[in-house]
Amino acid sequence: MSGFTPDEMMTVAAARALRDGAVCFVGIGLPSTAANLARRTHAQNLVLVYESGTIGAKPDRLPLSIGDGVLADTAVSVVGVPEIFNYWLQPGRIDVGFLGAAQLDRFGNINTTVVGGDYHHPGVRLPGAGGAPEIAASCREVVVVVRQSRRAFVERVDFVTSFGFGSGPGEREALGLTGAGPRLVITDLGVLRPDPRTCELVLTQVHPGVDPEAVRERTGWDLEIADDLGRTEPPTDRELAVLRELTR
Amino acid sequence: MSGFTPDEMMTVAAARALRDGAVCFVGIGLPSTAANLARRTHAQNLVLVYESGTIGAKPDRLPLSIGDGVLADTAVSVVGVPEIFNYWLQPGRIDVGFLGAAQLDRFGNINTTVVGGDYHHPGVRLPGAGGAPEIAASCREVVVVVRQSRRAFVERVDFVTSFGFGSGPGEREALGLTGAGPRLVITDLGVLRPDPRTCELVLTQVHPGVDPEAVRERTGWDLEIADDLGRTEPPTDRELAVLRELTR
Amino acid sequence: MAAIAPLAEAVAHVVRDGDTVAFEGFTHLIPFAAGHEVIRQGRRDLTLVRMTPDVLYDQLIGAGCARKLVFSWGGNPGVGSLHRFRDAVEHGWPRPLELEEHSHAGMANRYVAAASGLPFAVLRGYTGTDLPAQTANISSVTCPFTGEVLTAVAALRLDAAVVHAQRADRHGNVQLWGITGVQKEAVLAASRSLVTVEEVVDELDPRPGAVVLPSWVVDYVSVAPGGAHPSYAHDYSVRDNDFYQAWDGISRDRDRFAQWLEGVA
Amino acid sequence: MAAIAPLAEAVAHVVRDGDTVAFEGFTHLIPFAAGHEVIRQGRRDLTLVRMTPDVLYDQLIGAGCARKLVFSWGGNPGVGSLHRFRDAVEHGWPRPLELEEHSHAGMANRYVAAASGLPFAVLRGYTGTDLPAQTANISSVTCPFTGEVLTAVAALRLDAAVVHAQRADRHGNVQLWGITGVQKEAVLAASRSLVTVEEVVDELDPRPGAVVLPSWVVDYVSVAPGGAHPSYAHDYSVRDNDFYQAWDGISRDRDRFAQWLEGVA
Repeated sequence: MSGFTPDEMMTVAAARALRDGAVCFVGIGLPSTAANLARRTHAQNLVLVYESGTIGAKPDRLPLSIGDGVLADTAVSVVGVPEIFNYWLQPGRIDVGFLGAAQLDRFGNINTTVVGGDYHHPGVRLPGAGGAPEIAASCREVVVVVRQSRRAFVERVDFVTSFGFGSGPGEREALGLTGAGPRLVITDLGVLRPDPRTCELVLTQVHPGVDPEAVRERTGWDLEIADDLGRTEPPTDRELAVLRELTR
Repeated sequence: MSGFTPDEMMTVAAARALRDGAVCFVGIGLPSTAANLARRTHAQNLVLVYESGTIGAKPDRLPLSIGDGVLADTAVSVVGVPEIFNYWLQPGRIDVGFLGAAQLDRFGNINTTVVGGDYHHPGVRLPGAGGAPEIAASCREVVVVVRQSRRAFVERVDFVTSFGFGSGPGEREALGLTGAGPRLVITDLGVLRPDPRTCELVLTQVHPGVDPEAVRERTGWDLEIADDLGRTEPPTDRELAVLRELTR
Repeated sequence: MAAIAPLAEAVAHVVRDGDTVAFEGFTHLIPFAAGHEVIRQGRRDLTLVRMTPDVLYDQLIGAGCARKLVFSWGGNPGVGSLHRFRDAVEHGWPRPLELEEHSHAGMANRYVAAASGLPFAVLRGYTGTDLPAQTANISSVTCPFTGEVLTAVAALRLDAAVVHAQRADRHGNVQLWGITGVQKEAVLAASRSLVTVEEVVDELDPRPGAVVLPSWVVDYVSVAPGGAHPSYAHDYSVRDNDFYQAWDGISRDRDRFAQWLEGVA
Repeated sequence: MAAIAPLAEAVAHVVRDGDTVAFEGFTHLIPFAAGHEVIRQGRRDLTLVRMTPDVLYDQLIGAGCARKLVFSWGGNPGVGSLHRFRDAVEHGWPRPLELEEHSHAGMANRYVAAASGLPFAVLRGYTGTDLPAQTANISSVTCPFTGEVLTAVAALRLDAAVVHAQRADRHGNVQLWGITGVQKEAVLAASRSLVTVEEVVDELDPRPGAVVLPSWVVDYVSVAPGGAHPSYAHDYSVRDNDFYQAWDGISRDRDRFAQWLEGVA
């Protein structure tokens, strides 16, 4: 087996999180790469839904934007943007929502709005919410894919763009959210899962060659490590070959 | 000029009420016949909108139902039924709504629901509302086409399916209705218009050969006759020829 | 993923006694074959839902399948009354029929709300009419921004939706075109769904104006060529207007209707 | 009836100083040519509206046309930040930019409400997020049937909407296909509208997935072949991804941007 990069491991791990036949709401970038990898490997019947209105797209190359023409050309159905949110996302028809994050906190809340300063005078102005708040709310479960760093993994996000578990257990239910929220956070170092009791993200799995302490060092809160810490299987030859074909 | 029937006169008079370029929400039956006659005579740019979702249909024959395939085949656009009501009718984009009636009262209210008895034990059960309540409310103006009889033209409708002027002046405005309501009632005997002060329907025009007193006899309230009572021009040869070609 | 199954089997799975069920279609693509199978299977106590109940609903009502009708316009399009419907409402034959009555705009928005996973929809509707007094499913709501009072209608959730379409592919993706009505909304508003189709094809090549229902929101697909007759399937068949005319005579008379009903069973 | 007019004339009629204006498009069919004409005409104090403000909005903001931005995702798709947008927000250059920020679902429903002639729309949205605290246009509404509390968003009425489409016919009926986004809603939400098209044809033969805007809801149609570049027009052109990459470098630097801007005028 040839070597692989941490990003490749992250993408492969994200792809593996998608079961065959699932309906997946996909953002551009890593989520789209992972979903398209899954569809070419173990999950041939994965249904890709993009917020641009394409349902069941089967792109023969990686779309370069959320509105790439290849998505419309290969979709089972193309609908308008209001419909994709109102008829397809909102009622809970989507199994898995795939999100990225600029900041993510210990309770799985996501910030893609502003970092530093205050809202009106931000240190860094990020792109904003896009479809994420409702993806995080309405999908049966959410998978977050994000590179691990102290800057990204913070005690408390500066701005809640998309709700994870708020400040802890019971908050999603109290707000009437029907989706289960973040089930997995997949990084370039390992996998975090919410503790079912506390809703706090716990390191449950590390990628090959990764020291769990190194993960703690790249986390902005006192990261808990699961007793039965798992180790990710390295990418198979086939996974790597398909991924590299996709992204070359 | 050959003879013509009262129904032919009614249809021709209704067609003439449509100005060229108007956007017209059309029901099946007499309204559709009249609108298609208008489009073939003086109003070639009349835009026909049917509640089945066809916008700008140019049927080459009379559609036999509101969902006739010829409407979809010849339309500028075919949209779903929710869209036709929400995006096209509701915001007031339609100039003229064309309605029929089983009962019509002196204030232009329309009943197509039940006649006699009470709602739960009706003497006659009619088809119901269809698109009419919102057509009557939201079109810039409404034209009613109905054969004149004491049974149809009543003091007060048994059930208000579609709102005209309620009990008189100011009621439409108080209810927040933006459309002007019934502007014309075209029958097989003549034309009624609401008095601008009282909102009561007044006979303003009789068709050729019709005695105004005969109209009063076929009206279930004490019908007022306008001082400057007009007389409808008989159908032209061309109007009759086109109408008979349409309906044969 | 939709299962492709024979009509009788699919109807048995999808339509159950006591269900709230819509056989939708706006003149076009009315699922007559599926409705007749419901009559054959002797379903009872159905709450029938449709914007434009026409001859198929007259048949289901006359056959005694229905307890209640939720609708906005009940007639024989271009012909006149539905006599079985009227007999049920006016004389309680073969059994009384409870009515819940709306406008088209109200019904369409009730489906939209259900398809959207919302409990209600907002519209400008029913204003000044006697309709709201007859049902609890029409109310009002105040705009939190302008204070304006608007009409609210309750979402119309269905147990089952049955529609007819031109085609499905072998995965059960469904394609319909022409006048597409509220079929998508009805299927998305339902817990269970059945689509009868003219044919199953290898590939759904794109068609102008087509609505596509992905396989994963459809439970059953059944092949029923001509299954919309006497209604029509755009590009497959034309409307049998003679039958709609003939139905007026058949349905006026309880005996003639009984005779027709025997032909279905 | 839409008037078919040269781009400069149409833009002058449709987009005025102080307007609330959307140049809509979801990656596809972005009306760059019309936006550049707005820059040339020196429009000021615009409230720019769009779900996905991208490079065109970076250009309009950098050129000083905008006072405010109403949006849900502002980035260079697949590349990164919008540097002119960030410079305006973070440093007030060339002038401060007021923001009103939503989610995609909220923005889409705000357009739908406006296109429907309603003052607000209902959705399940923004729940638990910090977004509602930043704008008065997100509120709540209680279902009159179930008592459930839902999110309400204010209708997004526009003074002007500008979109790009593949084709129009000589009557001014407009046809667009591929990813159709919220262009129909934007045009229907606006008091004035302009559609730039790749070409005017004698007849709009039906296309799968096409949205058609009837001539009578469009004010101006202007022929602008390639008018979506560096975005694309499905079946006419492909997205110039290299330009989007290059924009990152151009827009990072005020001088390089100023140089680019000279090329527009």
